[in-house]
Amino acid sequence: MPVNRPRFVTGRILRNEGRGEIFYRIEAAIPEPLRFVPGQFAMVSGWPGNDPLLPRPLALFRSGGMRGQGKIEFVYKVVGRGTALLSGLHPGETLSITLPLGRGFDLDQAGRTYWLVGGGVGFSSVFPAAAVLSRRRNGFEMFLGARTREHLPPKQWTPGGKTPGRTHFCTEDGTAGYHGRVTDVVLERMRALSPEAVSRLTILACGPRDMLKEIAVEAMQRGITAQVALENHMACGFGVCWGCVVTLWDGDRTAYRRVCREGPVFDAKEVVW
Amino acid sequence: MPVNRPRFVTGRILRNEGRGEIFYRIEAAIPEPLRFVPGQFAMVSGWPGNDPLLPRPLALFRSGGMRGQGKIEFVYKVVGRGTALLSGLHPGETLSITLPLGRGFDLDQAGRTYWLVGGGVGFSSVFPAAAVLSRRRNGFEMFLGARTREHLPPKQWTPGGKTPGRTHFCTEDGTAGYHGRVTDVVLERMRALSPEAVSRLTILACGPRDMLKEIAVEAMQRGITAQVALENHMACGFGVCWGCVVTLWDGDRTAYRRVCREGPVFDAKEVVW
Amino acid sequence: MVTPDLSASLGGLRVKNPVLSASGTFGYGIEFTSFYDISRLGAVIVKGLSLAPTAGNPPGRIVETPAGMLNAIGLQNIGVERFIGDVVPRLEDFGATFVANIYGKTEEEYEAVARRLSEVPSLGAIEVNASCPNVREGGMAFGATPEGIAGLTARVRKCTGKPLWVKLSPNVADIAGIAKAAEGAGADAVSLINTIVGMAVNYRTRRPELSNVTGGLSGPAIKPVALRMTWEAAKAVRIPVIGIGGIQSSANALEFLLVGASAVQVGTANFRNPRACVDILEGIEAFFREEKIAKLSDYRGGLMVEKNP
Amino acid sequence: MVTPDLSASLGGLRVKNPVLSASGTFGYGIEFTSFYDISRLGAVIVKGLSLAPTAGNPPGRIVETPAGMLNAIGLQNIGVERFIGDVVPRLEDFGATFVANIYGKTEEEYEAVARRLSEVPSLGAIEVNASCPNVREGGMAFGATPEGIAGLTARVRKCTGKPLWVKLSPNVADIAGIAKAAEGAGADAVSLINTIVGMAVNYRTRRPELSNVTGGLSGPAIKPVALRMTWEAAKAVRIPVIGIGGIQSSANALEFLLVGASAVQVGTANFRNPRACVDILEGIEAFFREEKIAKLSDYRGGLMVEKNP
Ligand SMILES: Cc1cc2nc3c(=O)[nH]c(=O)nc-3n(C[C@H](O)[C@H](O)[C@H](O)COP(=O)(O)OP(=O)(O)OC[C@H]3O[C@@H](n4cnc5c(N)ncnc54)[C@H](O)[C@@H]3O)c2cc1C
Ligand SMILES: Cc1cc2nc3c(=O)[nH]c(=O)nc-3n(C[C@H](O)[C@H](O)[C@H](O)COP(=O)(O)OP(=O)(O)OC[C@H]3O[C@@H](n4cnc5c(N)ncnc54)[C@H](O)[C@@H]3O)c2cc1C
Ligand SMILES: Cc1cc2nc3c(=O)[nH]c(=O)nc-3n(C[C@H](O)[C@H](O)[C@H](O)COP(=O)(O)O)c2cc1C
Ligand SMILES: Cc1cc2nc3c(=O)[nH]c(=O)nc-3n(C[C@H](O)[C@H](O)[C@H](O)COP(=O)(O)O)c2cc1C
Ligand code: FES
Ligand code: FES
Repeated sequence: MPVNRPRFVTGRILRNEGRGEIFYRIEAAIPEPLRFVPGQFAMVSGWPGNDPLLPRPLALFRSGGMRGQGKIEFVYKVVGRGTALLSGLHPGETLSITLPLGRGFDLDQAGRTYWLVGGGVGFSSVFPAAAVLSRRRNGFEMFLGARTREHLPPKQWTPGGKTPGRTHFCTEDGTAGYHGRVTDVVLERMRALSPEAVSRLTILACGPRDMLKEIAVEAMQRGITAQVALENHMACGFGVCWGCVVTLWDGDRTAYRRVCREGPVFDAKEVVW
Repeated sequence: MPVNRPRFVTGRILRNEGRGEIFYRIEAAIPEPLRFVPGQFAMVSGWPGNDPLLPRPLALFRSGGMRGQGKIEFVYKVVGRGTALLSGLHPGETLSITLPLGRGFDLDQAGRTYWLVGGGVGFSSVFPAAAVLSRRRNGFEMFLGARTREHLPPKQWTPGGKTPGRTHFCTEDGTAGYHGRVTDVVLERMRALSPEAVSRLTILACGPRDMLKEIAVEAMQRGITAQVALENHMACGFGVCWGCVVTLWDGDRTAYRRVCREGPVFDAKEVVW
Repeated sequence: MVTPDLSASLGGLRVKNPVLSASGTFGYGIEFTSFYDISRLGAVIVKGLSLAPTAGNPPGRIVETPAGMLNAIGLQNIGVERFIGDVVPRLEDFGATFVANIYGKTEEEYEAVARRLSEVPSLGAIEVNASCPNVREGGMAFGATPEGIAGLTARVRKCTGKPLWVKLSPNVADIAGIAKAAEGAGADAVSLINTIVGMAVNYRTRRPELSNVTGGLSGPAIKPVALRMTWEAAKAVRIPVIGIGGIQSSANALEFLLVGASAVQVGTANFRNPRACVDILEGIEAFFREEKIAKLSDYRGGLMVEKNP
Repeated sequence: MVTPDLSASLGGLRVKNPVLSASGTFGYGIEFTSFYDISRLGAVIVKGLSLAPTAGNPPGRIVETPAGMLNAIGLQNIGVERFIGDVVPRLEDFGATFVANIYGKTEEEYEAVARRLSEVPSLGAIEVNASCPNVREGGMAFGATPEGIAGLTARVRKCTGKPLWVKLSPNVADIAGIAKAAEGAGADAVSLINTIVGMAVNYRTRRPELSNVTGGLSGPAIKPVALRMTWEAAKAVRIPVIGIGGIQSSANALEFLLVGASAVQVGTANFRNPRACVDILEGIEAFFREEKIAKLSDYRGGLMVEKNP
């Protein structure tokens, strides 16, 4: 899987929209355009002072620009002080960004169909995958879950109008799409698969840990390939502090692996759930 | 001297002008109108996080409003992190303010003429005195010193058009008004005073320590009454930490007195220069 | 739901709630009456008192540090006599529960101050500052070793019938041992932590920022250390432990209660927010209501730690 | 003006400049080659090495605190053999001056690791971590007393001809005494400080934030304490002192040099700014140019302190 070497750049904020909304979308100009693998992330800071001290991990949502002038986009939800400070930054102000980081989704096997599952802000790592697959005209379906319709990503953010993929929306309160948890929909669909479909399917999932767990367990039982994007608190984001480890299977023993380096995307079978 | 009891209020920023300029002027709405003595100050914070930790002392520049809706203004110069953070705040955002604090200038003796001397941002404490004296139609002259014309307060900030007082501007590079240090002008004028004038004159000064010292020493030698507004690093601003002391004469011995409580305005004769 | 019972017993002193002001950050208490009714606090702990008035250190007493501050006030105070003559009556008028923090250059001075204060009926307790880092003699010396603490505690113990709190220095290798020593020598409670010795210099002028060169570090920066030491002390002794260090919010205060503190003291937070103590008190009340916790002891020391292999 | 001479001699190891990376915050050095040429640094100090590979503590290893962070990694590392086999050749290829930080559960393990590393010609020095707060046995025990430090230092000294640095714990009452003990037992230099033991809890879940319950505090929050201890150690010993703790900028680094450090290590700052070490190096160079300071020794230890009465 191609992993371009991380760099540390200063980004000049071009837009930071979503004041008051649940999801913010921030766009920054960076020195050079960036190629990244969906699921890879960046460490982002830029607020003044040393409190909070550490940068925050955000999935790479979109990149663009041309030689000598790159652009990068993130979407984020305000859950605490760091994201609150991000949401208060204005165009023209700067971000410190280390990117691209970690191992993204493996989309490179030929002849597979994909299910992309995003819970909550998890869509931030599956949309980029959808964009890649759309460009390839590779078949996929997308399942997006949220508490309410407001917690779903704004329609206009959903990638590729002419995408070959179909998107299923689920809300726990039934205010949009299927009334229930996205997990239920995905599990139900898994159970209905033909052996042949099972063999060709790869599930990519990002979201709350228990959502990932339910999907992973079901997928393992049915022999479906699944890749999950995990989260953890991070200090460095590029593998030097060993702070972000999760427990993985290493044969019949377990080992601690870094989410920021060996992950954030892991094969569902590797994870000790 | 009337000192109204301090209170701790939340101020909603109405204006914060001067981006890029040398002096910023910030105006905030506070719950109740404020009466203050020129030379009194406030402790101001409002940036997120604990770094910097301490509020910053700023002279009370102007207050207004009516019952149930007060307004307060400060002018400040960006010299470090706290003032830089202040300068980045936007209308609608809030400040934490403790005010009014300290002992201001004594303007209450009858039949005196006043010289108001402000060096650098020191005008922030003498303008309010000028405003009071103008309202009383009490004679005064104002001496303002700065490095260059840009470092002088914007003309439109100078109080009272119909003020009976005259203002002398001095710049060290001669780009405006008298070419030289404000101290030189004031000292020269002191030396030219008649005994009778000496006895009626009170000098109020705020600015760099060495400016205050030169004026104080000359004034003492000539028996001129002078009040100086001192500065020091502060933690609390209302007399409970004993961090802001300066050395004063206590008879023939010396004692440590709090700038925030016994000051910031002291009789020039009290200060151990 | 009924209002939660936040009262606590602090080594003989019954307080209506566990929020106290930390010595040296609250003046003599009176200054705060313009912000709120100080009788609402569990107790007001006044600036450290010595036998005679003390001038303190020369200017250059405070400097800000990342999420903290250094101070080297040098215990400037009006002395025990003026405190009793001028301040005590006013604290009584305001109906405040108050505690005297005391300091001496010698053990004899500690004894004398304690004896004199014991004659004040309204005084709630005596807190012995065995740990001030900002004075050349005394202070630290006593605080650094179990023997030092035990010796000082025992001598002051003999001089007073008041609840005796011993305030511990964090500048030690084994806080549990120090706390035990204080308990063994007759302390009714221990309070910790005092400031951590630190330093700041100006790399351009090549001079120290503080006239005393070193000073005491306080504020949010030290909270993790204070919380750890409070936890260790609470496990080590049976007497009440009063947690101090970097407490800015009710959440912070609850952390100290959770690891075993019977009460907390709020210091540096008073500077940025003069109402910090009452804000914290109201926050604790609200949390207990919300979580339907009836009384302090139902929460205190409730930290759940997996048994380690 | 000619480029200032920033070289320093660190107990037998000559470094071209005084900016080193702190162990555990710089991986094995290789990770930083995508940000800059690591041969520019005075030295790269790698993650603490034990004899066998070590798994470290369960997840829940880091938590942010005001202007700092707590870590309880538990010394996860690949072990000395894989380090020598896989990492050393690459560090050599990159032309880096590198130092191994070592750790053992027993004195014997320290000896074995030191002996094995001494066989690596390109290794610049051995830094003994006598102070890791995040492992149950060893570490702290050795670091807490002068006797412990002297004993460990003397034993490792016998096992290696490499420059021997001893890294000191700040969780002690008298850092000068500890530094003297290390010097007396044959250390070529002391480096300080390691992290300060701290703790963080979640007051709602009532659980510790770290699986290890306590962890080591690092970052700007501890700088005042680190600076004070560096100053005390530098006054106490003749061997070079390497200052560590909260250094984020060239200004911070200069503060440590000013109080007597011969070099500095940059740790937590690498996380927010992977280029921190070179930024600091360039900042020091610029300052020396601007102030026309020809060499490090003209600035080092130049703190001006008024004689106190
Ligand atoms: C690889 C990766 C990619 C991510 N991508 C995105 C994204 O694209 N958009 C987005 O909105 N969020 C994303 N997150 C989560 C995001 O990093 C956290 O929400 C953020 O760090 C919270 O910081 P804060 O200061 O606002 O909250 P804090 O005050 O630090 O914490 C607030 C709450 O968030 C939790 N939290 C803090 N850090 C993390 C973390 N790293 N992972 C999970 N929970 C955390 C805390 O436990 C606490 O409950 C990602 C996380 C990882 C590890
Ligand atoms: C009673 C009083 C009234 C004041 N009124 C005003 C005012 O109306 N407008 C205004 O612009 N400034 C005023 N000042 C000065 C102002 O408080 C400082 O400039 C401010 O605190 C600097 O904070 P900072 O974080 O920006 O700078 P820091 O990063 O804290 O320091 C930057 C520089 O400013 C110096 N400094 C910091 N605090 C003070 C202080 N309290 N006094 C003097 N120097 C300091 C530092 O030594 C450093 O050199 C007043 C000070 C006092 C004591
Ligand atoms: C300016 C200042 C003065 C202090 N004076 C005293 C004192 O006189 N006696 C004492 O026991 N502690 C004193 N302390 C220590 C505090 O009571 C408290 O233990 C310490 O500041 C940690 O709490 P905090 O982080 O909430 O401030 C002082 C602290 C500060 C900041
Ligand atoms: C995540 C992390 C891991 C660390 N691991 C080690 C280690 O293995 N060996 C060691 O001697 N010090 C270790 N340290 C301590 C640092 O080397 C340094 O002494 C300390 O962090 C203070 O410096 P700082 O504030 O610049 O980070 C570690 C620190 C951190 C933050
Ligand atoms: S965050 Fe530092 S190793 Fe993963
Ligand atoms: S600033 Fe606290 S006493 Fe003056």
